[in-house]
Amino acid sequence: MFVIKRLLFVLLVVWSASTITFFIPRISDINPIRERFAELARLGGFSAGELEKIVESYSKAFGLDKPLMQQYFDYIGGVMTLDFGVSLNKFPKTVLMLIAESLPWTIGLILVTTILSFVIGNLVGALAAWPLSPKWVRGVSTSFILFQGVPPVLLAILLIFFVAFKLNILPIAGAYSIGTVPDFTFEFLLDVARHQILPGIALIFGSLGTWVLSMRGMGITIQGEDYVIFAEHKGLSSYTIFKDYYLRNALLPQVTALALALGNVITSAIVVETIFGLPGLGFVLITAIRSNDFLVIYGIVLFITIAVAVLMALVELLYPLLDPRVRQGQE
Amino acid sequence: MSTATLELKNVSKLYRVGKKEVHALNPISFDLLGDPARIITVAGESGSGKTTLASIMLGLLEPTTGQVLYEGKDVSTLSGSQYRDFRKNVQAVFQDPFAVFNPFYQVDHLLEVPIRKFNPGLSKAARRKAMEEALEAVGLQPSEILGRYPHQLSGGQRQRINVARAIVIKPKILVADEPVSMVDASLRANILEALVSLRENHKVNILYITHDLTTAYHVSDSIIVLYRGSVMEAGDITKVVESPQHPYTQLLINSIPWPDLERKWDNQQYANPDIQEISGEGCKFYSRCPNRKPECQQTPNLVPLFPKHLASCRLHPPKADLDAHLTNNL
Amino acid sequence: MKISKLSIALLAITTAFTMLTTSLFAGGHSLAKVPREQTLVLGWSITSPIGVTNPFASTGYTHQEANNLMWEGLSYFGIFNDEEIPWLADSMEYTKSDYTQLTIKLNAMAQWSDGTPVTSKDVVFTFESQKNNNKLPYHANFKQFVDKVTAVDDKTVVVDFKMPAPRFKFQVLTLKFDTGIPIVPAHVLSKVDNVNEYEGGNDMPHSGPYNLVLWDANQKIYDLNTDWWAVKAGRISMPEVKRVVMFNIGGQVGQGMDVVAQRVVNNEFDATLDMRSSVIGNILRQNSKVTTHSADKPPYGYLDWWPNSLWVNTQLEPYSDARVRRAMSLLINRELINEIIYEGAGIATIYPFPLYPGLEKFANSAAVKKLEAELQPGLYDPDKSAELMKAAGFTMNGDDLWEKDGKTVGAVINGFEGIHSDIVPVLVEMLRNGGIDADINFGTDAYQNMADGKAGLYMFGHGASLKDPYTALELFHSRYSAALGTTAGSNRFSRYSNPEYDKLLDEMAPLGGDDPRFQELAAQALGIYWRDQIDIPVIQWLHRIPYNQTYWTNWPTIANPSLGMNGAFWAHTGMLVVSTLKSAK
Amino acid sequence: MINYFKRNISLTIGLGLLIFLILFTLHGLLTVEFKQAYPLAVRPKQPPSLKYLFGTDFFGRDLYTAMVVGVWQTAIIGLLAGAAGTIIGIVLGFISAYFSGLVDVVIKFICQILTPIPAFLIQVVIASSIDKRDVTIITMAVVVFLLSWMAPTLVIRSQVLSMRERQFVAVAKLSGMNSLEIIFKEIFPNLLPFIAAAFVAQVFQAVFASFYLAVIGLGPLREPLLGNTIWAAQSQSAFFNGWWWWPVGPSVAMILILGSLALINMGLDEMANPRIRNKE
Repeated sequence: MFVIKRLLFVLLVVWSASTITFFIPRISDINPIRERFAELARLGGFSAGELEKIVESYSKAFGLDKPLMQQYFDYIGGVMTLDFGVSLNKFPKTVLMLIAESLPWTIGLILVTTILSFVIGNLVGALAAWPLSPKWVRGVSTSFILFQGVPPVLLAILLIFFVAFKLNILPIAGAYSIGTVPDFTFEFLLDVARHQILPGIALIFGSLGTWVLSMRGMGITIQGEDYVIFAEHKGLSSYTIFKDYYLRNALLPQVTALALALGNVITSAIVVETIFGLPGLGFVLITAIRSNDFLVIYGIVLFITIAVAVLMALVELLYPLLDPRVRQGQE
Repeated sequence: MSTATLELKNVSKLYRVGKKEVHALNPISFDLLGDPARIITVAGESGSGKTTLASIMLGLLEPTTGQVLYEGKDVSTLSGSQYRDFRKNVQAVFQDPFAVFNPFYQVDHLLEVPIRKFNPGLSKAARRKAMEEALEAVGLQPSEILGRYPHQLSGGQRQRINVARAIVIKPKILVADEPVSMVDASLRANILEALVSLRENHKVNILYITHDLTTAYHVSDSIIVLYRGSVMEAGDITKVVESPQHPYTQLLINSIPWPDLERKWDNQQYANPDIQEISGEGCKFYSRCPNRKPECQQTPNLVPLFPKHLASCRLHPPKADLDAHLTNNL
Repeated sequence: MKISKLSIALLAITTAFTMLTTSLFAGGHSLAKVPREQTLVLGWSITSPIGVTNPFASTGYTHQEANNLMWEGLSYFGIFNDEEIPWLADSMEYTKSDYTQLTIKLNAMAQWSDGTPVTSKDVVFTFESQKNNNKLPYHANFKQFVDKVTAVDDKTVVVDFKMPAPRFKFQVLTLKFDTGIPIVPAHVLSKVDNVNEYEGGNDMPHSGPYNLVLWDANQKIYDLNTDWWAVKAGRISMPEVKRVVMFNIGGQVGQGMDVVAQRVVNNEFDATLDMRSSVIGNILRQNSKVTTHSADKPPYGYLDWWPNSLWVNTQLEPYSDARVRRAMSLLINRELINEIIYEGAGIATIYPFPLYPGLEKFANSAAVKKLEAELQPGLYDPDKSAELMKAAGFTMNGDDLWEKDGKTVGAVINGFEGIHSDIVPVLVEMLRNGGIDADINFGTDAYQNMADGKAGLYMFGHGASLKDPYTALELFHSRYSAALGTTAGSNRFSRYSNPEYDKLLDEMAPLGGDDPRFQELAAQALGIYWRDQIDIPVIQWLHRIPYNQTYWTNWPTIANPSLGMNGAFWAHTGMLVVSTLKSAK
Repeated sequence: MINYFKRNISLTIGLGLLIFLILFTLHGLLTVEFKQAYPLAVRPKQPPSLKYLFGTDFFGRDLYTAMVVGVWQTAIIGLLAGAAGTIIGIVLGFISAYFSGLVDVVIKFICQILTPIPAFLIQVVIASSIDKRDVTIITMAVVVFLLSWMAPTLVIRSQVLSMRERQFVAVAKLSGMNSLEIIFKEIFPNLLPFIAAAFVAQVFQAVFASFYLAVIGLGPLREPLLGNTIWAAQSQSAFFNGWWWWPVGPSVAMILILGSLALINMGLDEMANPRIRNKE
């Protein structure tokens, strides 16, 4: 019952997101197909006269000549079957194919950086709130909260300049070295990893502050809980209390925040990917925005929304397994 | 025949949690008469429905069935001056001496609002005077109290302000919901005394809600014992405490370490409360009762056993010639 | 589970997952290793769909993204030598003096990469497709001019025109810059149901020197076809570049060219797309191996065929008033533009065409010089501008902006972020300083606004004339003057209409460019262009391409014109640039 | 009061930073010539000096003036979007909690459904869909606000709901207050720290989002908004050309603004949630 409810909820989220993404672009009368052909014309190679006829015939092919509501229902129907349509820009590639090609890069970057920033951020946050940590540790770790004010995009720009330009110790951009042929060798993987370091750092530090802040708050709350006080009185070592009672209990609610944070991480990843020229979802999205490839824009926005909604639902479903208190409460 | 000041008619409360139904309060009827002023204890462990009963009487909670009548009129339909009259005359002292204070305001707020609302004509000085008098009546120094924020005062001080609030309003009926359970023992007598004097000097009827039979025995005239939403036993306080008829009341009284050395502290083993839950039909105490019998699986009625003494237990045959109405037995 | 163990486990799982998926999607290719000194690395923004190599594929194919290495034309044009370079065709001549018939003779050795010879069948198929398929880019030209295409024999094709077509051979059949058509293999495409949707893929038979061997989102890799017909036919010697890697520099935020520039400095790229003048100067300063078309001297590049004007919608109030257009032109300080944006190089222009040899001759002709002195098209004079605005009924309002009937001149300049983000902000400010309420729009709706005629001003090039001014001047013919509310074609944003002007153009149409009468008429038409300020010419367009000589030399420059082609590897002639590079070792 | 500031260090530092920024901007607004924030006003490409405190850019803007105007415009966007989001949040939150029943269910449901949708993506879609000629500071604020009112609504709603269960509300009722009085006189004052925190969080979000939009070139391009300046510096390859002062100034300003807001937010959190108060 609970599962079905969550599933319905995810469907509703997807429906509202797709409705929003469908209708917003219609408030302007940009014809993306014409824009695309105009760009080709600008690059040369098109004599202009027949452009409108070409645009017209393609509008028909993409169903843009149908009544708005008809388009809407077709679109919603497609979304529900993960059929986001075809790319105008990269026709005949489908949006789903584009997502599938770029997704591994994004997932790789986001997963690694999210986990690292989650682990580091929560540890630092816990130390900031832990009354037994030395004063300077608390001071230093609390100051990590300031990273909240540093947008990853700025970090990315600065890292490229100082680390890649000036020091020249890490690759400037790209997913792997020029001319390398992707295959499953150790060298290639090492090459990929080297290229992920700077974007990774930008993302990790960009999202660290939030974790430190919320963990610190959580930690202070937990300190007052009976079981921590009880553990103290039992005479357990402070390390054990920190790890098993304090950290563990404070961390659990943070897990729920993880899914929601994913939305923000993706936002940052999009811009960071673009700056570093990593061919992930964000790169594809920004390219699509720049070329008015609107089905790709919708597709990626929706895909990310679905991912976040599903992950949130999953976390909610799995949470009782992590926290015995909730498990009991539910039965 | 004077009208009852507050009359409960078949009042019950049912909570639905998902598919589960929880009877917080089974139908109960009784009146609180304006005169003579009395102190009635409602006793029971947590979850017995005491606080639900109090909330319903105060008009803070809608009953699922039945009616609460104030001076003969349904409380839920009152409006205008009638409502204000009800509000003024049916008041409460709550358990938690911190939660009743709005942390945003100085403690004066708690006393000032009812004065302004119920005596709209008073000047500022008169209001101040009323507050000071009430504070003094509960043994507080007004200068030490007024202008302070709640967190700057001790629990005992706050609870006495709480009582002072009742004094300021001078209601006809006061529901005191565990007024001393969160206060230092040394201050309890002080607060209870204040309550008793309200009855003595201002003719206030008090419904004293507690799980503590000792204090109940000291201050009240009669008692209602609740268990899981149902009345187990009721009647004159002395009769009930000294010769409890219902096994549950017996349990309660025997588990009190009475200072009386003659009495033995009964350590009788009671059945595990978890073994068998009877929902709906049957005696609520069935699963824990050491004397349970098959017929106990049918709900017993509250019946008179002695004058001013009722109980709902199938172990005792009712005395048909006695008045079965709860009010008349209190 | 312990927190630490949990996180380590999660990390390991993620890393493994990433690696697995990456390799899955990359698809386990294995290519022979080619050393860096035999590899040419080009930096370019690749937008076309992966795998689309078919020149007839509609939304995908573009010669600019290294597909010019696969597809060849009948002939090429070396702009700086002003000279035709015969290629698939040995010759291509008008065989009637009124330009109504053209005879094409193909090279006997020409063949597709699968061994099939290139024959007249392929040429006829290419031409017939353009004529009959309205989704192909030159459909309009073929429909307007071509009557019939006949294969006389295996290697000879005759094209009969409906009317004199003196520019058809050069404009449509010769590959140069971004125009002209490549010849496609009939034996492949005639079997395809819908040629517009056929991708082609890596293995499509083609005639050019390089085979596409790998294409992912990051890069396209081409390897040399050592069996290339052009070598055997003696057109060219065997190219030294064994492998071409076109690396996708992507559409970075703000089109961050500094990353690209730094990679040139680091010798990662051998050449890239063109740079801003400040950037190219810094590249040269930081790496002495890098050179440009004009060596290490400004303007560090060569003239492109795309001079940019501030196009004006001549039908929209208040731009319909020629005085307002002229007033705006008078506010443009072309000297200052040269100074702040182009480091002193003389880029600012008064012509709607590039000053290539033929056109420079025209611009320097006595008739044109006389008109220039008379009309002063390049004049910067705010006072005169103010006079004209007053004469047009405008008054200066409290914000120092011209106003008429309570409305300022809402002059939003629509431009393209990647190429115009240096010049447009400056133009906006120049107009504002003269009281025109100007602003910037680099949005993706810029083209739409131009085409729909919603806005008044657009920054855009004239991709037209190369040899004579006809095509540039013809852009303003009334036949293209779409009414407001209807859509204007590309390069037809002026919506200008003037019978006097049309008459001149109609008379010029059947004449060859070197005809004296043609020159006379062209000067008159240019005079009207200046007098009426049909648009406001601003700058010539330059290509400042860095040529890195660490691995490759013999780039086409002023000192070493090679075949006379421009150095853009993305132009149709880019194939010749790549094929003639010499190893630096 | 002073003692409280001593205890709540993050609030103190945050407010200090904010006051510094406000003074900087106010002083700037009174002394600079606005025209110098736009191109062709001063000698281009000059490094920081006494004459040009923060240097000048490629287009000939004085970057000190551009910074003053940029911070001011950023503040307008932040305050407008923040205030709009918070007010909507308060109104909907109170309506939801006060009327309960169907109204509450609907409002809560809409908020919950919209929450998982990554707002920035939608903002990008909106910003790239509206007619670019209409992009101004105000439209930026509107775009940013459109999808950011749910969080304050949910926070205020749940706070009102939990307040309503508090005993002092029951007491107020017994003391003769009616529902409206209870909401405004008893509940509302206690929500002030939450509202302040929600407001600061909203402003933070708005500044952040508008900054991102501007950095990717979706802002009002002529204005010297901080993000726009960075966008312009990036597109003219400022770092590569050695004009490091061009992007660094606005970056530092943005970090200071966001940092001060984050600190204030944390300080207010401590104020609103006494358990997080430093136990010293």
